[in-house]
Amino acid sequence: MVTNQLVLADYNLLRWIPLIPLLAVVFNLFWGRALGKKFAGALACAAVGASFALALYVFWQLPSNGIFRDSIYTWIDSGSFRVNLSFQVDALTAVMLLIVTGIGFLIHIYSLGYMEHDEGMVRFFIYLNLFIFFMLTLVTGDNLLILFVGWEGVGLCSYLLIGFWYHDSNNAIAGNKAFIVNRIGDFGFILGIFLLVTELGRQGIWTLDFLELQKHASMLSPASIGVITLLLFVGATGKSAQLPLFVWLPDAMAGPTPVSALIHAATMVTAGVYMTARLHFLFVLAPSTLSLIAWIGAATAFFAATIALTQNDIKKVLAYSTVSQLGYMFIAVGVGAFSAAIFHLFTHAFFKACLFLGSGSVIHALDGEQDMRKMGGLKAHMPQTYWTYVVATLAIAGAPLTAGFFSKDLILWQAFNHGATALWGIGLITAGMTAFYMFRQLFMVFHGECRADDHAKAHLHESPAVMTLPLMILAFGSIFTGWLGAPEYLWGNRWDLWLQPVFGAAEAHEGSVGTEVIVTLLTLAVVAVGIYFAYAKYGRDGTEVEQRAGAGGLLYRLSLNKYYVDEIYDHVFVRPFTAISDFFARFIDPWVIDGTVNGVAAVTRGSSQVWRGLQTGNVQHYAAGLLVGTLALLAYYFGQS
Amino acid sequence: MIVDVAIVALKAFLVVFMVLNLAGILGWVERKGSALIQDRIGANRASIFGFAGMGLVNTLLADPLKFLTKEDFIPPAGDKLLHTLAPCMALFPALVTFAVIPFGDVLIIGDRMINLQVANLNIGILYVFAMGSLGVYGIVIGAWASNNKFSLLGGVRGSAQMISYEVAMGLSVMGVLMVYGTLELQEIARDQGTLIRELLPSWLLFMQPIIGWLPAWGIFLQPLAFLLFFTAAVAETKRIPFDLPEGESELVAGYHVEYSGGKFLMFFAGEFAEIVTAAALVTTLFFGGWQVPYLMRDGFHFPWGATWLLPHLAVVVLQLVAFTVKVIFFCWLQILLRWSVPRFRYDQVMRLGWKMMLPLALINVVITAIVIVAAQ
Amino acid sequence: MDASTFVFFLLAGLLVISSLLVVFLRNVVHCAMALVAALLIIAIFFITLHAPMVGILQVMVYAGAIMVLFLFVIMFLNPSVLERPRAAWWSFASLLAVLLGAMLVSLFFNNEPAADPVASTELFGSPEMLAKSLFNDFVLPFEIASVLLLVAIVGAVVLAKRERSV
Amino acid sequence: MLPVNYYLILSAVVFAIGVIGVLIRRNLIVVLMSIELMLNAVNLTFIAFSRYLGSMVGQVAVFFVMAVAAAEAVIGLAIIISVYRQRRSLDPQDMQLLKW
Repeated sequence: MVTNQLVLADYNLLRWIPLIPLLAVVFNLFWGRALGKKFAGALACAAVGASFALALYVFWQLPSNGIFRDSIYTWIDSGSFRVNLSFQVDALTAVMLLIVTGIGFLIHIYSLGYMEHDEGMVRFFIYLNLFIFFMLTLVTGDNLLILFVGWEGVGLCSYLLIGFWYHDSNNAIAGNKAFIVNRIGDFGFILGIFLLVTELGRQGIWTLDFLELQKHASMLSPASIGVITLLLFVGATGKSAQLPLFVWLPDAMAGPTPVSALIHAATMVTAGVYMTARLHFLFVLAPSTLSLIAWIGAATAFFAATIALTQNDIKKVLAYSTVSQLGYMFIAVGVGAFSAAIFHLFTHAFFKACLFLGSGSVIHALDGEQDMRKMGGLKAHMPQTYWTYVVATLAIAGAPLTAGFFSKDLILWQAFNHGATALWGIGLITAGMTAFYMFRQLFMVFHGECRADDHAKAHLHESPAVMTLPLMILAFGSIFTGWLGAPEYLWGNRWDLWLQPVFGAAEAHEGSVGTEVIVTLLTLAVVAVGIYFAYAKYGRDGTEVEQRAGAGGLLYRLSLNKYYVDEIYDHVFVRPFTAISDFFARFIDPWVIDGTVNGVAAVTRGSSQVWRGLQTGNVQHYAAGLLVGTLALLAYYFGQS
Repeated sequence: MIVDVAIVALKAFLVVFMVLNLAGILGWVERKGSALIQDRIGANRASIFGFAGMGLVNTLLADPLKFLTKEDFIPPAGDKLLHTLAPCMALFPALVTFAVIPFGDVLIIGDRMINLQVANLNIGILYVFAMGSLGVYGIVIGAWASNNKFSLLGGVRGSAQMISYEVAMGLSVMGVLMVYGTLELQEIARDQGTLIRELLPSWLLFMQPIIGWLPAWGIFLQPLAFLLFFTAAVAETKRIPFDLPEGESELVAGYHVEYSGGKFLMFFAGEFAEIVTAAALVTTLFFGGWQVPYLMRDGFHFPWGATWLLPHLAVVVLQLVAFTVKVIFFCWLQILLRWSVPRFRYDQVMRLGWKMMLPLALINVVITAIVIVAAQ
Repeated sequence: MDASTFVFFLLAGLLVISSLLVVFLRNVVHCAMALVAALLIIAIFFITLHAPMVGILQVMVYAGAIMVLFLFVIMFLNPSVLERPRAAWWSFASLLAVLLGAMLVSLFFNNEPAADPVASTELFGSPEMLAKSLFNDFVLPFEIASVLLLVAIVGAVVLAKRERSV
Repeated sequence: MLPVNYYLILSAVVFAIGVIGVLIRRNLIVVLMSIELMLNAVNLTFIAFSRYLGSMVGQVAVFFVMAVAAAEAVIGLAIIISVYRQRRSLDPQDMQLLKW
């Protein structure tokens, strides 16, 4: 067993990684308003920067097969079941730490520029720091309960930030939608946790600790593992926007763009992937669940990609592409290639964040305009944004030697190698579509002549350095981060080596190098085709856009309207639910519930009407009562003797 | 048996006789005394065959005759029974109190030792207080039964005042009881026959030449207690300066405003009897009772060693005389008081009783206790 | 029937009569006087039962202090209205009470010879004995009683004090 | 010597009489007096037993009963006074506000 060679070490520095942002939250909560936006923002950035530095330090210290643990105190201690409030860092967690704090840091800095005109800036940074805190709790928690706390916390922050501009009721509604859909997932998740605890408890092991679980996972019966993993995966679908619970993510774009970048692209939505990876030892024991995950991932990837083809809202496109990329990750999870999944998560974090921030800077430039049909030709006005955007687009499309190329191909190769040719096929097509819709967006936004209205044109400007600098860093990342996981025929895969202690050497590349090269070339071909189509349709000028926008084929309209999924859900779930609630509100509550309560009251009242006659308020009557009691006692005594 | 009963009856009769006559004479003394103080002649009209006897006739013959022959008036709306009962209740305690007051040491006739005291209770002093506390009823009931605003006010005042001063009185006596370590008045009187030098603790021996020769009278051991007790006693007798219940100028005559004739006489006599009782108590508790300094049962033993033996009868007679003289002196003192100080206001009376005498008495008790403990 | 028995029955009769008077006289002051009489008789009982100390205390505390306080209050309030009896309640309540009395009496009415009394010493019931048992075995209750009285005094003052506003 | 149950019967009778007073009188002062009567009946039994068992405990108990009775009377009378100020009456029937 691989875990045997893991070395556990106490490391009291860990607690500070999540704690610093929390302190910043508290401070801003009380004094942020008084000290002004600038200070609050700076403080928030500093806090996240500090925990980033700490994370780096820990990462530096951490041996590949080591686990740092920081037990703060025992949270629950009932009988043999005890849960510690304690954090742990192993290779996987370290990666997540770096992503969360690193990307988070960049996005914080970006937000300094993006939100500077917003009066809610202090509140924004409080939420943002809070999110960082919960996300770090999620990834560093050493048992399922802590992870769940973080899980719910990030859900809350997501809700708060989606509805950040709550003056517009649509945003609030979008927030509610995200929250409720997540609840459904979380319900499954916590059910899974309960089942896991009880099942293990039946075997005499009362624990939620990951290492313990890993030790004793084998004791569980296959059936129960199947159910448990399934429930846990329901949670994952909720958080990571997989079918059928993906609907909240596109609406979540109502939030400020940095939020979309941080929460709904880079970090929170990947929590599901992280969770499955963290519990891989359970999932590998449930092959059926794994294949289900794989298929759902593939379906989501394909499905979302098709929707992304036709969207005109710059952020919606990115949102659906996020969903689709998450689908890729779940394909990887499904075929047991956890490290590949995490790898894609890692690279995706970079280029998707970059894309979102780029779109953000565009929106910023056009003050709030999000419809791509009203853009175009921005290349001239904002070169830095443009070039970073190009890089990120290439990366996500999977152009050679970019991060996306490596990670996506790794996944596809793993799928192919795993023998799931169908999955591989879907992935392949999706890759093509990804290339298409990304370049479509690129052309529509930056090429052709500008279609923005005049007063928007008037102050077109490149975003300030605080915004472009993170863009560049991320663009850099979206090329070179991928080189960590190069295939064997290049300089080989450092990434797997790093994560091996966690996931074990389960994923050996027995496939021959030749096939791998062929597969890769095939992918590149498909991508190239996608790019060509995009260029053909949107490359030259934006006039096409107007025409296409009007009528179109059935498929086009289907895709444009997201297959009416929202409407279907509305009819299938929401309407009946409200109807039932309405029924209860109208009949059950007033008649049955109130009836019972009032009935009890009425009975009491009625009987009191009778009995209160005894309470005359006259002392002497009470005295007589005493006397009667005494007589009764005496009579009893006489009866005895 | 018969003889014992006869002796007790005799003693009782003698005591009551003495007290009543003393009371009567005090009536005369009061008048003459007031006349003396106010530079008048005082009662001198009534005379039998030209013999006026400085008005002694008035009080001993004329007044009783007058009272007894006057109409006995009962207010129509009043309460007949209680109105009649009240004077008796006023007079009774004053008289029975004397039962426990020793007026002499033992008288030895043949082989029979007669304790010169009507009843020797082992709770003597408490008995005194018990009877004293009953004295209230006389005036309260009388006041209420006359169905008269003034008398009722007097009664209310009287009850409050007497209860208040009983407390101070009892507490002031505590010191004495602690010193002599007994409740029996006869015992207290006997203990006062010793000399202070016999009581001095070792750490006070240097005082011996100065005060050692004094008899161990209460006045020397408990001066504060004496002051308090005497004041309280005067208050109990409801005489000026404590005659709020009566208060001629405010309540006409207070509780006995509706009384006349024999009943009034009884109130009157009761008041003077109380004077005598108070005097006797003060004497017994603080002035050695029947003790004559240095007079033992067989004669004088002076501190400087000289002795003068006397026959037993002479000793007894001396004791009786000493007792009588002391009592008369204190009666005179009270009458002097009554004519020389003005009346308190009601709140002043209450303040004096509760806020000054009671704390003082308590302090006295505490100090006495400390000293006694230290002396052991 | 020797002297002591005669005295007992005499006093007992007086006691019963006076307590009946307490309950059935209509005039409050008469009731109070009857109660005083009853208390004095009980005091005499105490003294005949070799409890002279308690007997005297009975006279001092009850007859001397408490009842005077009662009289004081009676005169203070001087309630002129005579109470109107309520026939029904009257009979019911007195029936109950009589029942109680009957039960108790029948309870005590056993003709078995009473345990002959312990020969009492001269000291029995004297202040010394009382004080000894008070300050040895019952010191704590004694102190508590003193505290109770203090509290009672304060409470009485507070209760009976007339509000400044009125 | 008189058997103890003479005293017991006597006190029982007196106690019952006191109970009657408490129950039927419509003057709070008299009610209070009846309570005193009951207390004294009990005291009588105490003393009787202390005499017949030759123990001082009974007398001590009476002592304490007196203390308590004094406190009770004082407080009761104070309450009566303040009530009388409010309601101008001593009839317990006029003091029935404390109900329902």
